[in-house]
Amino acid sequence: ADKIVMQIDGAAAPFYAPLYAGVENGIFEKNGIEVEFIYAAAADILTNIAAGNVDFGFPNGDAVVAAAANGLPVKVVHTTYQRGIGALLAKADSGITGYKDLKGKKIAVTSLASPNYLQLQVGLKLAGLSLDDVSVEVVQTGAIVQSLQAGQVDAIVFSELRKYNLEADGTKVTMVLSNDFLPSFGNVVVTNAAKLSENPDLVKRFTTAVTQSYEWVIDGHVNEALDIALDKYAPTWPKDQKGILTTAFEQTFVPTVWQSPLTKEKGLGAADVAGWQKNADILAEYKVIDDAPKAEDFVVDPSTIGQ
Amino acid sequence: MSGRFSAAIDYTLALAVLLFAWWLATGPMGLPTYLLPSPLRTWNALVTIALTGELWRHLGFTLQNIVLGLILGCIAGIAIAYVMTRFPKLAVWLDGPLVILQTAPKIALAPLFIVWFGFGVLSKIVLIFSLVFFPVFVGAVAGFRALDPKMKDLSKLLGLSSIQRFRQIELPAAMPEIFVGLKIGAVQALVGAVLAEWMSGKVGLGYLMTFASATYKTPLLFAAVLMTVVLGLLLHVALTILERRLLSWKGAARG
Amino acid sequence: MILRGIAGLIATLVLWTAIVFIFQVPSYLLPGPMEVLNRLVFLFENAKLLRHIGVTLTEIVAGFVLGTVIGILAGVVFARLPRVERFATPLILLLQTAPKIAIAPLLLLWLGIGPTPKIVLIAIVTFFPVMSGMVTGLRYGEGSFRDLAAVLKLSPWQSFWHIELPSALPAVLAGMAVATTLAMTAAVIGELMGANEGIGYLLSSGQENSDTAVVIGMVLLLSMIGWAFYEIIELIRRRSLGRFQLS
Amino acid sequence: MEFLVSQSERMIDIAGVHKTFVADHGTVTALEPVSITIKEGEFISIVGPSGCGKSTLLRLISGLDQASGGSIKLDVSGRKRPVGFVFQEPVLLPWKTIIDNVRFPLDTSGISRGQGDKTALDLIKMVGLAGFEKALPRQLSGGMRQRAAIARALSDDPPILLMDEPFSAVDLLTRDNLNDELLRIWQSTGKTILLVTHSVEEAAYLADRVMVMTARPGKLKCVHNVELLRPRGEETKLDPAYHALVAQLRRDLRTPAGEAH
Amino acid sequence: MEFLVSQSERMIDIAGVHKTFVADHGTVTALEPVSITIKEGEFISIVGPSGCGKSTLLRLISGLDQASGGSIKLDVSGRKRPVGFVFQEPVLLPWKTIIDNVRFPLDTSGISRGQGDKTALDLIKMVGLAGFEKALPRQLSGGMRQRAAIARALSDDPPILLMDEPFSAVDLLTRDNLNDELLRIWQSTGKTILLVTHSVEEAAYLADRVMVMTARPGKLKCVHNVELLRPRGEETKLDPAYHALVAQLRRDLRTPAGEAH
Ligand SMILES: Nc1ncnc2c1ncn2[C@@H]1O[C@H](COP(=O)(O)OP(=O)(O)OP(=O)(O)O)[C@@H](O)[C@H]1O
Ligand SMILES: Nc1ncnc2c1ncn2[C@@H]1O[C@H](COP(=O)(O)OP(=O)(O)OP(=O)(O)O)[C@@H](O)[C@H]1O
Ligand SMILES: [Mg+2]
Ligand SMILES: [Mg+2]
Repeated sequence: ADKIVMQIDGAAAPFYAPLYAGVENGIFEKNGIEVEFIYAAAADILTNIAAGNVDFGFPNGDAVVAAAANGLPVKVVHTTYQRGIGALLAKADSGITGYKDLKGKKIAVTSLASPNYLQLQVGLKLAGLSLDDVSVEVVQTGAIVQSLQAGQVDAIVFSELRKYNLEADGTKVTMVLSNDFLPSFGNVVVTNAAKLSENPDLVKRFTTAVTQSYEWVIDGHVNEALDIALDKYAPTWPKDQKGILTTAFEQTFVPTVWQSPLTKEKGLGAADVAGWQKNADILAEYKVIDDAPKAEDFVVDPSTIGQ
Repeated sequence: MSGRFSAAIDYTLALAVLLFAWWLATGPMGLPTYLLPSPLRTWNALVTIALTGELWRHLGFTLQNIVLGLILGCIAGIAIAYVMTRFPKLAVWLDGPLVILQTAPKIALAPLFIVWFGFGVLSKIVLIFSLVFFPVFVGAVAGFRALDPKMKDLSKLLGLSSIQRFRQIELPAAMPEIFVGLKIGAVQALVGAVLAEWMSGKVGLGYLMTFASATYKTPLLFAAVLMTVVLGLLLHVALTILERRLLSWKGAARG
Repeated sequence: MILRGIAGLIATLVLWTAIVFIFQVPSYLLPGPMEVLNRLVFLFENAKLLRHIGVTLTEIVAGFVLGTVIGILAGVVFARLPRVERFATPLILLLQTAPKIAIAPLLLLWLGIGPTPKIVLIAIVTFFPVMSGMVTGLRYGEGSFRDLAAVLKLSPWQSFWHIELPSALPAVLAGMAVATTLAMTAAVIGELMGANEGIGYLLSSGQENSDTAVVIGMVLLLSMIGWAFYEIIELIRRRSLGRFQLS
Repeated sequence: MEFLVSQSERMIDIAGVHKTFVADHGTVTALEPVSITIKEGEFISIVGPSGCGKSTLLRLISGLDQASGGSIKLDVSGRKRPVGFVFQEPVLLPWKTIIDNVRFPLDTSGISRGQGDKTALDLIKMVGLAGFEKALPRQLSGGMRQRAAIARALSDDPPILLMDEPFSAVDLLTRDNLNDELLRIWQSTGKTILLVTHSVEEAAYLADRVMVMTARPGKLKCVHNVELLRPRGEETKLDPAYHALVAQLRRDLRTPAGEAH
Repeated sequence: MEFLVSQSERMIDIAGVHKTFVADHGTVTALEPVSITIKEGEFISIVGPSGCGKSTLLRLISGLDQASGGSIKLDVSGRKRPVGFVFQEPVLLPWKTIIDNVRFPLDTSGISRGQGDKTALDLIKMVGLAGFEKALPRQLSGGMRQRAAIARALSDDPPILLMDEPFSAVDLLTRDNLNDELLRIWQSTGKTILLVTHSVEEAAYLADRVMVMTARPGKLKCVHNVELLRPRGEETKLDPAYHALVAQLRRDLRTPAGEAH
């Protein structure tokens, strides 16, 4: 079997359960692949992919667009998350129900270069507000959720997944999904452009294994997959949160994140090239990147690999 | 003085060699820009932000934090080291917590510093302070401990007051070791300032780095890295000159 | 020393509990000692905590020893040849001040994933304080010992072993004490660059999950390792005190 | 052997003082019980073989070390700094110039800088270091450092002066000069002086009484009264009584320990 | 003034050697040009006022310092360690015991531990430190430390021995004993010895020639041949020629610098 390294965004979490279950159930092995997971920040993953330090990455989609715009030779080979998982989160008792309520409030994002910040700007604009109406704080990943909990900020624009952490901690939150007004993509499989052209067979086998892994979970194995993830891969995660996670998987991830009308038609990981292009255009419009890259240059539909 | 002059030559020469190696890696060896931008691209990025004035805003902010944290860390490091060597009984109780606090990796605690001390400059100064304190403290403890017993005899004999004893005998005698701590502390202050800005904030060289890194503006990232290195070098040179002046009585061996 | 250790531990726990209790700190900001202990027990039972500790400990020991040895040797060279020191200073400061995360992809590129880049990173941060201590110990040490070495025409190795190392020992030990704290930080950074085991890995997963108790627990474990290193260095210092204290 | 002195005159009262060091290589009795009463204004010389406890005795009197037993009383009511000490090795602050070192006791007792400088410069001239005021200790020769230390001990005019082989590293001529300067200062200020020396001539020339000690275990062998006329000078050295005393001291030092003379 | 010696006998050839120190407080001429040729196996004493450049001269000969001008040639073909040096202050390694300090030159020249111990113990006994083999330097008295340093300098039997006031801190009896031991060693090994001392008696008693130096600027005033019989001993001290030389040296030292005698 080919030994490959896959670098995943952030840290081991039960949200990556399908990949872990795929390994445990021998799906990768069956495709002739032996996989090792390591973890890092999204920007580092893309640099590592470009440099050839790792074989595959699983970063956030926005990071890939920015990387492509800056000429990194990276290719999305499996649009695993069909929509973005960025979201505005506020405590339920704050009275904030949407962007319109943010006037005069304090909002945290992880970076002025982050997609969160872009989502905030677009969200405010659609609600008839602008950055001048709010005050923005920059807080890193390791502290942003606590800053909301501690009341240091009124709202954060961050990942939808944090809703589950907060609820597990007993904090009721209001959430506005950014994807509703700003299409983007969550975790996607990325590889090096050269690797794709030199060894399409390996990439094909890998994306196939990813697809099969997610299919197994979608096919009614949420419970087993979560057990595998919680037992063997994300053991720091409190076990008593399995209920919340099961709900999240069944009500959100399976129906709306991993699957979309497009995947019904072309299979899991299908490339919504138009969606990617729109995402890139908006990033350019808001000056997160200088020029929008062409989506077909860095997004590949899994079905076309090796043909 | 010819010594200082030749030191400047050596530093310049070394920087030239580094620059050449850098150029070699990016030019002939062909490391791509997203891994290591060429010196020229980095220089251009630097000039661009210098001309827009953005650079000076970031640099000024970082420098201000560094200096503030360094001074506070130094004073506290020397003071607590002194108290602990003077009152060894106290050390039994203070040593443990101090070491535990110190060996706790600040990079892991940095996010928590923000929720503990707020978004403002306080959390940054606390972080820098916590990084500077320990090297200076350890250096000063070593210095105060190494005091020649004959000097102790002298101060006892002259019935010096605590302040006289500290100012006139113990502090000057401990200076060489304190400087070791200070030089490490200066580097730590830099690391701390960048780390603090990485954790939160919208200004400073550290912020510039996260921004550049997240947007793959690698030349800008390395321009900011270059600025921190230059800051580090300047701090080091300043401390070395100060050390030379304060410790000239030692007649240190020179080349 | 046992007394010192216990006293320190008790003082820390009391202070910690008091802060949590008096200010009614919620656990997402600072969990109490018991809560952290519970999480550690949980990780021990479920997450092969000991294996992660073993991985990190190995990296730290390897990096620390490597950095210390190179630091001592470089210190000797620098103290003897100040020009070499001046020449090397920019590179050393570059390695020390350049944000490690900015050069992480380069380190991975040159050293691969696996433990090597982590060990190298720890060695880099350990090197500096040890080297500084050695240089200072030698440069400002007793001039008369240099005369003795010159009269006896000692070989470089002999004067290093018999004269320079013992005279510089207090300063080197101080450098090593500082290095322990830096090594802990470097271990974390190393494992943030890309890892799937180790204390830093568990820590980053705690951070990602906003699980403050795990973060504090891992910080505490690293503190304990650092503390153990510190006490070993203290032990060497005390052992050598009678012998090495200048009269 | 002990003097009977009126209470008010007693300056230093040493009763059964002894000192034992415990070290890895064994226990060393540095000083067996010593008793002696020293009057105010007395000049005492101490002679004895190397390692017999002379320095130890001075350190005990100064309070730098604690005796293993016995008592030492100094009648120096109210003086903040009762004793000046010239250590066996010159303990100069290496970061201070010679004048700063000599002025150091004055600086730290609140004397004005101007006044201090005057005193210090006079003393520096007296010990023959004029021109080296701004030198650092490491730039002086061994004997010059020793003289700087003597000047320092004299600068703040302590009532008791303990001197541990102060002139061992200086040449004959300088030594003679310094001997006479010391006598002059002693006579004009009425200090109580204890001086350790290996020169029996010096011991006899300077002192009112000479303490002779014997080696391991360190012990006070005898005390000689020096009945030579004051003030002393070149004539003293021609006095047969002086030579007789010197010869006697020499004999004392040559007789094996324990043997009474 | 200079000796004419056959080429093969010349051990140390000093020609126009001088030394100037530049310091913040001014330029100090430590040594004006000195020329002298010292024969193999000669015993030279050096006397002179404090600060006249005696230590400086020894340091130049040993190669520890560089002369500002002139040349020094040592005829020690092939010897790895031509000179032994007893510094003016005992430079003992504080972390080594006395025996380890004394054995240090042997340890670092590849002599076996057993052989080294034997030599070291003999020397320690000779300088009167038996029983203190395992003591650390700080546990010794000043004179004892000085004696340990003497033992160390003798341990590896160097052909040239430079001694800077080696006996200044020891008592008369010990000093006499050590003088005689030194003569014995010198006679049996044929060393070339240069010894700085402030004792004109010692200088005359030991040496073949005595160099007299004058103070600032340090200068070689004259060299006396000592025509006393060998081997020397108690009788030497009764020899009128010895006393005449001592008196002459005393006069030399008392005459102001520059004035020829
Ligand atoms: N490192 C130095 N820097 C400046 N001046 C120095 C230095 N070493 C010695 N001197 C000066 O050189 C002169 C001679 O010093 P040296 O030590 O040779 O004297 P010496 O004859 O050995 O005196 P002593 O009998 O007191 O030991 C002195 O005036 C001293 O101040
Ligand atoms: N700190 C110490 N620890 C152990 N032994 C000591 C210590 N200080 C002194 N001694 C011992 O006490 C004895 C007396 O020492 P002291 O210094 O008083 O002698 P001294 O008469 O001054 O000799 P010298 O003329 O050589 O200076 C010596 O045998 C010495 O070894
Ligand atoms: Mg003594
Ligand atoms: Mg000298």
